This record gives sequence, C-alpha cells and structure tokens, in this order.
Amino acid sequence: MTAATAQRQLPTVMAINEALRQLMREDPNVFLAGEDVALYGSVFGFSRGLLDEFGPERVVDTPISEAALVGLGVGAAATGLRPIIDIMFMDFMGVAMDQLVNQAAKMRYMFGGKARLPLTIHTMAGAGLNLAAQHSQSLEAWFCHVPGLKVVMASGPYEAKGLLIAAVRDESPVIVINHKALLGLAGPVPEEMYEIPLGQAAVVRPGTNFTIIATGRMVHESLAAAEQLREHGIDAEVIDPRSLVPLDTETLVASLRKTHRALVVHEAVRFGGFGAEIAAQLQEAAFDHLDAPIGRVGAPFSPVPFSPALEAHYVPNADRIAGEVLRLLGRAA
Amino acid sequence: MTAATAQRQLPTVMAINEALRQLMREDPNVFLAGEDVALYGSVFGFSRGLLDEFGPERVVDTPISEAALVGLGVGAAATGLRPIIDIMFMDFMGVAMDQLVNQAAKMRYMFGGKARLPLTIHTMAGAGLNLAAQHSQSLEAWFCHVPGLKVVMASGPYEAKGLLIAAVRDESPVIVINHKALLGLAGPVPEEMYEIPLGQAAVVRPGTNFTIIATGRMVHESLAAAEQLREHGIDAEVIDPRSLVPLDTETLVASLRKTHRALVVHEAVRFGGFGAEIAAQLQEAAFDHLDAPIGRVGAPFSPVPFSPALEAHYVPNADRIAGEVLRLLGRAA
Amino acid sequence: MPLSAETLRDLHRRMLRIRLFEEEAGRLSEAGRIPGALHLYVGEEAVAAGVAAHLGPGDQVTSTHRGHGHLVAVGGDFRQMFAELFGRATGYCRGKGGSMHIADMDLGMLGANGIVGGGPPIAVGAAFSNKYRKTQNVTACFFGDGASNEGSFHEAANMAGLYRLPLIFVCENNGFGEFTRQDRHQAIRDIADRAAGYGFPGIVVDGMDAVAVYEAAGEAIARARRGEGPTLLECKTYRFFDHVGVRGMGVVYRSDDEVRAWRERDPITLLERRLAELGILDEAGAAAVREAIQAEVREAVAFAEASPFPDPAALTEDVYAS
Amino acid sequence: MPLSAETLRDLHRRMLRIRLFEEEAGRLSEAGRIPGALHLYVGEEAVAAGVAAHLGPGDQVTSTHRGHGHLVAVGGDFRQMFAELFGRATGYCRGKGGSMHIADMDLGMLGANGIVGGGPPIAVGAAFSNKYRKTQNVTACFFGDGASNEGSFHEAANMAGLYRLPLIFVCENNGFGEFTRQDRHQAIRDIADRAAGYGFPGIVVDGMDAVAVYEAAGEAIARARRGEGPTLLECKTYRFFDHVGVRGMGVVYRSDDEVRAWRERDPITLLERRLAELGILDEAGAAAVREAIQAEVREAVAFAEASPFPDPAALTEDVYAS
Ligand SMILES: Cc1ncc(C[n+]2csc(CCOP(=O)(O)OP(=O)(O)O)c2C)c(N)n1
Ligand SMILES: Cc1ncc(C[n+]2csc(CCOP(=O)(O)OP(=O)(O)O)c2C)c(N)n1
Ligand SMILES: [Mg+2]
Ligand SMILES: [Mg+2]
Repeated sequence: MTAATAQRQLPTVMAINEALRQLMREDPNVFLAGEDVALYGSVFGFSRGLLDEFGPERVVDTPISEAALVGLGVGAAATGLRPIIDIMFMDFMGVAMDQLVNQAAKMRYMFGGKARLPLTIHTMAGAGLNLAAQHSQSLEAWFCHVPGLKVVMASGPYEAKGLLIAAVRDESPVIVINHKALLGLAGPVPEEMYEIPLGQAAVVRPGTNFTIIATGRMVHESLAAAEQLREHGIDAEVIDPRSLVPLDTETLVASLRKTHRALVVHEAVRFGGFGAEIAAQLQEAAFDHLDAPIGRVGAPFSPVPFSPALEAHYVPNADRIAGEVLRLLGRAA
Repeated sequence: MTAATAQRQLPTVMAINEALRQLMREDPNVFLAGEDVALYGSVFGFSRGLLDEFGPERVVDTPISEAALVGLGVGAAATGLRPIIDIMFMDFMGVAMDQLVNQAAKMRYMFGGKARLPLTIHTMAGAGLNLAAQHSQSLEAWFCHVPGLKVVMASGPYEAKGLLIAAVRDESPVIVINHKALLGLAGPVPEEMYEIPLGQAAVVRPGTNFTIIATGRMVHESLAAAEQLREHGIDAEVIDPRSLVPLDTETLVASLRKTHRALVVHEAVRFGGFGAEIAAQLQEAAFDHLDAPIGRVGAPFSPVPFSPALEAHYVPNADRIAGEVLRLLGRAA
Repeated sequence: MPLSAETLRDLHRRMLRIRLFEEEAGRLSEAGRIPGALHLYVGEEAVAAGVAAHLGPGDQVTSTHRGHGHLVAVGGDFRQMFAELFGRATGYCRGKGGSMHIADMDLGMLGANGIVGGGPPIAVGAAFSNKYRKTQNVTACFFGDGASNEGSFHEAANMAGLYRLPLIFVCENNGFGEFTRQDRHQAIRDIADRAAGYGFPGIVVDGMDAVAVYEAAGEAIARARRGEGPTLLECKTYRFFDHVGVRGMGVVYRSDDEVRAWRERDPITLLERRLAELGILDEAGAAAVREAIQAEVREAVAFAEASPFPDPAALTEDVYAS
Repeated sequence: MPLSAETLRDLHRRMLRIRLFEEEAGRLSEAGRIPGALHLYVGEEAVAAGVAAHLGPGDQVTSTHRGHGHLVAVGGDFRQMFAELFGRATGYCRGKGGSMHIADMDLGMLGANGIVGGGPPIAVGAAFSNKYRKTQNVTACFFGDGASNEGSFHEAANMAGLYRLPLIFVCENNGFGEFTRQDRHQAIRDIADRAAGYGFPGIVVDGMDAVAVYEAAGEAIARARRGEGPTLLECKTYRFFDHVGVRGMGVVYRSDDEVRAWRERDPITLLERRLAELGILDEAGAAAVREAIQAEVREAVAFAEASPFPDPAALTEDVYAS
C-alpha cells in the first residue's frame, strides 16, 4: 500500500465493486452471476455499473435457483472459465450446499487432481440489521470443515478488495464472505489491484499482553474492546485471520507465545463455531505458554432474533469482549 | 437393562428396526418416510417388515426429493404428527439443508415458541466401505452448530435403539446418526422400549489416568486403543457422549478432573470438527487440571478417498488413537 | 352461480383489511418506526382474499416473505401483527420473528418465510398430515413467480401430485422476482403450464379479479377436499410498491407507465365498482367499512407502540420445546 | 435419411464396448475383486451410444452414479477405467474416485456422480461456458427418471431454457429410481412432458432402439449447436441387472417376467438383427467385433490388477490446485 493511494477512502461496497471491475477487465474468462447482480447491480449495490461496462454475457442475472447457480459456477470453472457466483445472503447456502460441498469442493480430489475449479462464491453474512433468523447468519464453520474449499472473511474495504482479488485468481473454490453491516464502512483502499494472500493473518493492532483473534465485523468490536482494556492497563493485540482456510496458525501462535492469553471472537454461534477450531489448535500448539484457557466469544445458542431489543444482546460487542478478557485475566469486569 | 433381556443379542440394523416398530405401535402419529424405506425396507434393511405391519400410509416411500422429504417432516410435525424422516446417506443432507436448518431448526424460535416440531431425521454416516467421497462423510459438526437441532450418534445396537426412541419421543427436531459400518455389529439390546436420555454421556470403559472421548464407530477403535494402552500401564477411560447436542459436558469434565488428560476422537474431518468444540470447552472448564493439551484425532483434511489402500489410512483407528495418547503423555509410540 | 352478497362483502372486507394494514405498515417503515425489511402485498390482495375465503378451522396456509397479506386474509389479529412488526413482546412471535416470519399456528398460518421456496415442502407436510389424520382439511401454498424456479417447488409439486394431497399451489405471479422480470427468469409465460409435469391441473386466473380468484380457488379447494389431489392456480397480479418497502432505491426496473396501468386495475377498486353496480355496497357503505378497519389499524398500532420490548432473558428461550 | 453402414457399425461397437466392459465389471464385483458399489448400465447401452455418437472434441457429458456406460460411450480408456474400479494408482482418478466418480476431463466426461441430480447444474455450467466461449460445443446431461424429481434438475432445466443453452437433457427412464417404480415416484408417464414447463421441446424415444436414439439425439444436438437451446430427450429403457451390482438382495420389486420381456428387446440384439438384415454385419462379423473388445477387456483387467495401489502419501494430495 503506497502512501499516495492509501489516502483514498472507499466504502466496502465500492471496494468490492472496484475489485470486480478490475478482475473482469483483467481476464475475459471472469464473469459474475447471481440474482439481481446485473440490471439492479445487486441488492447490496456492489455490482452497480458492471452490466453497462461488461454486458449481459459477463454480468448475468439468474433465476432464483441457487443450486443451479452454484452448479453454473462449477461447470463453467471445470471447463475453463473463472466464475464469480454471488449467493445474496449466506443463509441461502442451505439450498446450494450439495453443489458446493459434494461437487465443487470434491471434484478435483475425486478426479485424482485432473479437474481445476477456479471458482469464487461471494456471499453476505452477519446480523445487526434486524433481518431475523434467515437473513443474519454466519455459517462459515460449515465451509471450513469441508476439505477442498477455501474460506475468507473480510473485515473492511481493504480486505474486501484484496481478498476478492486473491480468491478469483486462486485455482480452487474460494468462499468470500462479506458482512452486510460493513458495506458502508469506509477506509483506505489502493486503486491498483492487490491481493491479500490466502492464509495470511493481519496483526491489526499490535499489543503485548493479550491476544484477541477476531473475524469480520468482530475485528472492529475487538479494536474497541482493546481501547477499553487500555484503561485497565492491558495492551491487547488484535489479529484478523482474514483467511480461515487456509489458516495462518503460525501468526496466531506467535502472538500467543508472546501474550500467554488469547480470546477468539466471532459473530457466529459460539457452540460449534470456527472459534472452537482456533481454540483447540492454540491450546495444543502453545500449551506450555498459556496462563489462562483460550476464551471464546460468539453468539448464544439460539437463532438470530428479529427484535432490535434482542438482537442487540445477541451480537457480540466490545463490552462483552472486554469483559471476557478481564474474566480470563481473573479480574472482575 | 435387566439381566434377562441383556442376554439377547441384536445387530444394530435390527435394533433400529425394533425401535421403529415399537415406536409406531406406541403412537399412531408416528410414521416413517424416506427413499425405499417401505417396499424395499431401506437399502440398509432397517425398515424391513414395517410396511407389512403398518401399511403404506405409515411407511412411506418417497420420490428422490430430499428437500421435500424433510419439508414433509416439518409440515407434518408442525401439524401434530411425529414423523421419522430417513435421509439415506448423511452426504445427501446437502440438498436438504435449508429445510433442516432454516425451517425445522428455527421455526419454533421464529414463531416465539408457538410451534412444536417433534421431528426425527434418521441418517447414516461414516466411511470404511469404499463408497468414496459422496457416500462416506460424517457431517455432524454442521448440525451441532445450528441452534434448534439436537444431534445424537449411536455407537452400537443398544445406543441405536435407545437414542432413536428418545429422539422420536422428544418434542424438538433431533438428528439421529447411525454408522453404516456398525449395522452388522451385534450386542445386547433389551426387548422393551427404553430411552437413552438426550444429553447423557456413557462411560463405556472406566479408567483412571487418561480420558478418551469418542463418537460413533470411534468408540470401538478407542476401546481397542485402551487395550493397547494397558500394556503401557495406561488405564484409559473411554466416554461416548452419545448426544452431541445437548452435550453432557459435566461427565466429560468430571473425567478430565480425574485423569488430567484427554483426547477427543471422531471419524469426521479433524479440522473444524465437533472435537474442536469439545476440546475448546474442556480446556476452558478444566484448565487448572490439565497436564497436557486436549488432543484430537479425526480424519485428515481431504475428501474420503475410494481406494481401500487410501481409505484405510483415512479413517482413524486404534493404532492412531493409542499413538496420539502416548504422544500426549510424552512417550514415543 | 353468482356469488352471494355476503361472500362479496366478505371478499371486499378481507382485501381492504390487507390494504389498510399494509399501507400503514409501509408508512411506519418509511418513517423508520418499523425495523428490518418489509415486503408489502399491496396490489395482490385479491389473491390472498379469494383463496382464504374458502379456508376454515384446521386448514393451513404456507406463506412467503410477503406474508402479511396471507395472515390478514385468514383472520390475523392486527394487534399482534403490528406488535410483531415493531419487535414487541406482545407480537405474534414475541418479537422474535418480525415481518418475514410472522405466523399464527392457531389459524393454521404456518409462517411467512424468508427463504424463497421455503414454503412448498412444508405445505406438502401439512397436507400429508391432513390426509394422514383423515381430516377434510386442505393446505394452501402461496408462492411467487420467482419461487417457481426453486428446486423445492418442483419437489413439493411432484410429491403432492404423487400422493394426491389436499393442497393447492397458489402462484402469485406478479411478473417479477425481486427486480427481474418474468421473461428474464423463465422461458415460459404461464407457470400453470408446469402443473402438467406433476400430473395435476394448472389454471390461470386474473389475480386482480377477486371473484375470479374466489371461484377458481373454490373449485380447486373442493377438488382437494374430495381427495382428488392438488391444483396449481396461477394468479396474474402485480405489486404496487417496491420489492422491499414502499419506494425503491432509484434503480429503474419497471416503468411508471406499467405501474400506472396495473394500478388502474386495482383489485379493490374493481371489486368496489362491481359491488356498487350490484347495489351491494355504495360509496358511503365502502367508506364506512374503510373507516372501521382504519380505526382498528390505529388502535392496533397504538397497542403495539405501547407494548414492551421483549426481555433480554427471552433471547435464548423458545429454541427447544419441552 | 437412412444411417450409413459406418454409423451403424459405430453404434454397435460403442454399445458392445459398454456391454462387455460392464459384464466383466459385474463379474469382478460379484467375485469381490472390485470394492465399493457398482451401478451397471447393462440394458441401457443404446442411450449412451446413440447420444455419444454425435459428440466430439470440446463437447461435454455429465453423468450419473451409473457412469461407466457414458464414459465408455465417449471413448473412455478401459485400462484406466478398470484400474479406477480396482482403486489403483493408474486409474482415471488415481484410485480416489472409483466407480461413482469416474471421469475423463480430456474427453469432456465431467464425472460420474454419486449425488442423484448432481449433474444437471454442472451441465448448465458447461453449456454456459460453451456459449460464453463462443464455441459450437454442446453438453449432454444424462439423468434418470428418479433424478427428474430432484430440485436440481428443475433449476437446471429452467436456467438452460432461459439462456437457450447448447445442452441436451437425456433422461434414461429405466422405470425405477432404485427399487421404486416410476408410477410410485411421480404422477406422470412421460418425463418429456416436463420440458414444456421450461420452454423447450421434450421428446420420447424408444431407448432400446439405438437408431431411434441416434436420430432423435442428432436433431436435438444440431438444434443446440445452432443456438436454439435445449431439448429434453426421454429414452424409455430398462436396466437388466440390479440397482447396485448384478444380483439383488432378494427383495422383489419387479417380476422375472418383466425383466425377461425387456431382455427380449436387448438393444444390442435388436441392432445386430438390423445390421444382419441390412447385410452390414453378419454373425461372424459381430463375433469378431465382440472378440476384439473382449480381448481389450481382458488386457485392461490384467493391467489394472497388475497396477500398484496409490501411495498413502497421495491421501492428502489433489485437494487444492496450485
Ligand atoms: C433462497 C432464497 N433466495 C433468494 C432470496 C432473496 N429474495 C427474497 S424475495 C425474492 C424474490 C422472490 O420473487 P417471487 O417468488 O416472485 O416473490 P415476490 O417477491 O415477487 O412476491 C428474492 C430473490 C431469498 N429470500 N431466498
Ligand atoms: C441426492 C441423492 N439421493 C439419493 C441417492 C441414493 N440413490 C442412488 S441411485 C438412486 C436412484 C436413482 O434413480 P434414477 O435417477 O432413476 O437412476 P437409475 O439408478 O435408475 O439409473 C438413489 C435414490 C443419492 N445417491 N443421491
Ligand atoms: Mg414475483
Ligand atoms: Mg431410473
């Protein structure tokens, strides 16, 4: 990131837009397909203008048929194209799981390495907009458990662009997860194309005596928590894995070796979430360095409620994160 | 289990058959629907004879339409029946995930507690029969991460019957997972109806200085590993959670407090598997009692291979489990 | 056989209840007083009313994301509805469901559904249950033109046809799936044509004509109750507001002329005209009905706004039954 | 226009190659020498052969769990096929796929599929790709009568019709989904009728008559290459062996008489009779073809059995491309 380009601020939605545009300019085999991504420019607005520039052959509105939509990507990728398939809400993966998990993820392996699937699945996760149980989920744990898929989660505009570019250029199926509540969040985004290498975590806030590992929107809540913790004399390091598969375990372990304590934070349901994998790995890799168990913050064990009064308690926030850090440090919050 | 009935040995397939028969006799609202469960008695044979006894209204062959099949269960359960829906192979859940996860699991919550879904989904997991990547998976972690579903896994005939009866009598959606390679395994099964309460782990082999927590077929491999470990002077306790949601954390933690070391074993892919949740919970609940990190054994990060030569290395076995225990104890295997 | 005055008045009242409920909900949403997403039914009232007028105790409805219309049509309670839209503890779903999951199990309204195509498989289950329990009940499954492209619709239709379930599939063909016009999401004109592929009749009806819907639905439902299996009833209709909320985001996907032309066939106006012609309800009469419903709406909104939000303790309740 | 002798001989040879490959695979499976599940194509050869005879470089095929027939039909290599069935390192998939996932990407055979209905969405993608890349290539999507009830088929068919993709849907209607007869899994007789719901033609053809399949497939494929969109070609056929393997588990789901009646219409016998009548191939000629293929089978089996199993190190290879 050069100093000059770093100045330019873009909201996440425009960072995605720019990445798509540049990817399609770069490679004529790249196309975008999804429900209302063409004429309407996606219900989230991230593909506005692409139809005008690239035409209906490359920016494709599809029927409401998610299984066929993912299949469109699988078949096109297997025959030489580089599809970007948009599944509007991550919650809708339920109707497309077979194509993702039994076809896209396994094809290369089942065929003894003779298939190549440069397929990107883009989707929108997360709660916070009062969209209730079927439009607010964070289901990344499902995909992380499926060998053959790579999984990345963006925490802001810089990540959204860099991860999407890396995903589309990758030779394997990658699920790119953005968070609907971060679409308006602006930040510095270089104009040129750049990749965030899959499998490289970012130390978002260096610190010395506590490690917070957070994904997606929780990166911001964790940064806010770190500010709160400063007042308690705690200098928390915040790490954003960015890519969950492959996972940059090294960076996480290195931090833990330094701080001796860690908390994993995600917006997904805590029970059975990807945080469990990180926690399980960390306690194994750095057992002798631990001064406290690896903590986890996530959503409670319930569907996402509609009412703002409940959703506010459902989604983890800075207070809960800071509180959990203090608890792990043996102090009252 | 009385001494008399305990004598009777049944293979798992017949234990399932008996449970289904007794459940259907007990309650006229119980019915079984699935692909080839009626006339053919299921491709695994567990529903043989049911059509003759209960007729085609209650033992229902369906088209190959898993989404509608689960929906059949959801709609029937919501309107007063007590359906048992068979999804032949767990791998096929991919085409029915939405009905399971967005409908069955969430309906009660979304409707503020006003719906009741006494729905049982029965399915067959596991590798070991050279059925390759799409007929061998263990995907329980997906379901455990979904609030609103309960999840149980049977490790033999006694468990298959008792868990199925408990599941069908439960008022919420329960996924009952059997293992196809255990269908022929015989063991004592009481003739009368009995429940294995959901949320109650079983200490399958009491031991003093190491805890092995294993599910499904891995219970047997773990028992074999425990025998191997005896020769090393290790007296391993083997625990079968039986129910993953709800999880009997207490029994697991109590054992760990006693043994100070634990290994979680499942046949599912290790990365992102349910073992991570157990490990993460245990290290948190019993941090001060741990003499070693919580270990995990599971399948490697690849789809299930077809070739017997590869599948033999894919599925965890007693040797690997024992080896991992010894490693955790700091000794060479 | 011409419809009785009573039936016509009933249809009119059901439609007007939907309209006035929806218009108020739309206003409240635009004003930022209702959180989340609202998919309004305005313009399509004849469909829900014409079908619901044949339903009674023990019958069921599966709905869509555009579910208020269906719930009002089967007799949904305005208070609990508005309270739910406001996310209050007194709402139908204790505030947990909101617009997209509004339900009344006692009325057999098995829930609005945020998943396009989520309803048809559930409708199969409900209809199976009706048959299994040897009732004469039927299930009405509402779904959109867009939803007709989901695999779940296909599977459900095939199963319903195979088992000859007491079920009617009511396609609300409003010409769009979100912002995609029908001719850009399927290569057919009449979704009713798909019924032949499942072995039951498919019928096209003018979805702006409440009487036409009522009559066609009546036949289909009677057929279902007689045990003769499902029917696919395609109602050609139009939504007057945007896909979500009232006004759109400024992206043009249909012309003002088109909207205007359809609004000229406003199903309520059409029915009121007919009622007036038949001497069943004159302008004053219609105004009185309107005013009564309007009062009910006002009262319900007041009730909702005065209702408490759910207690945080409710967050993890209702996940499992016991 | 009558088919040329060359075409007829080609059809015969393709069918016979499938038959002899399959019969040997069946024997090996029954003898316990091939692990896992084997779904044999015997009886249905006319379908794969009649379609594949029109395919060439750049065209694709998506297949089913019953996939050997399709792979042999498009020119699959016996050695790599047997080696794959035996789980050897020299197999098409290095032993990782087995019967249910056998594939030859170079031949455009995009894989057998263990998921019923797994193929149609992938076929849509391949056909989309052919169109996108402005080739004249087509994709043939094989699927069964049972698969026609999966939602994925519906979605794929709708999408293919909408985009007018160069795709032919070839329904192998063998009268059963596993052990469930067609009249117990759908309420229609001709699956071709479903095409109307997607806006393209549906055609029924005698799937035991290779010439009939060849002619109908030829028209459909030509249409697709001309950019006129998909066709659904339903081939009425029958499988001579059990759903899995050769002999069943003893559960009766069809009568011996029924099997016998269909066997009397063995597609290979029918074609050989025709070839003999036309003076194209006499008994001795047919025997010679048969013997040559048989030798190839023997050689391939020997190759497969002599091949090494994959190295354990291969276990975690091929998960990702790099
Ligand atoms: C499985 C799924 N895919 C996509 C969506 C997003 N979505 C919500 S409503 C809608 C359009 C539905 O169209 P139609 O069925 O015609 O109903 P209408 O909105 O016109 O009443 C879409 C695509 C969804 N909610 N669920
Ligand atoms: C999604 C899915 N459901 C069920 C099965 C189990 N199964 C394998 S083959 C088969 C029957 C398929 O019938 P059809 O499509 O007619 O093909 P046929 O076997 O007759 O060639 C079934 C149900 C499966 N493999 N995948
Ligand atoms: Mg519509
Ligand atoms: Mg078949």
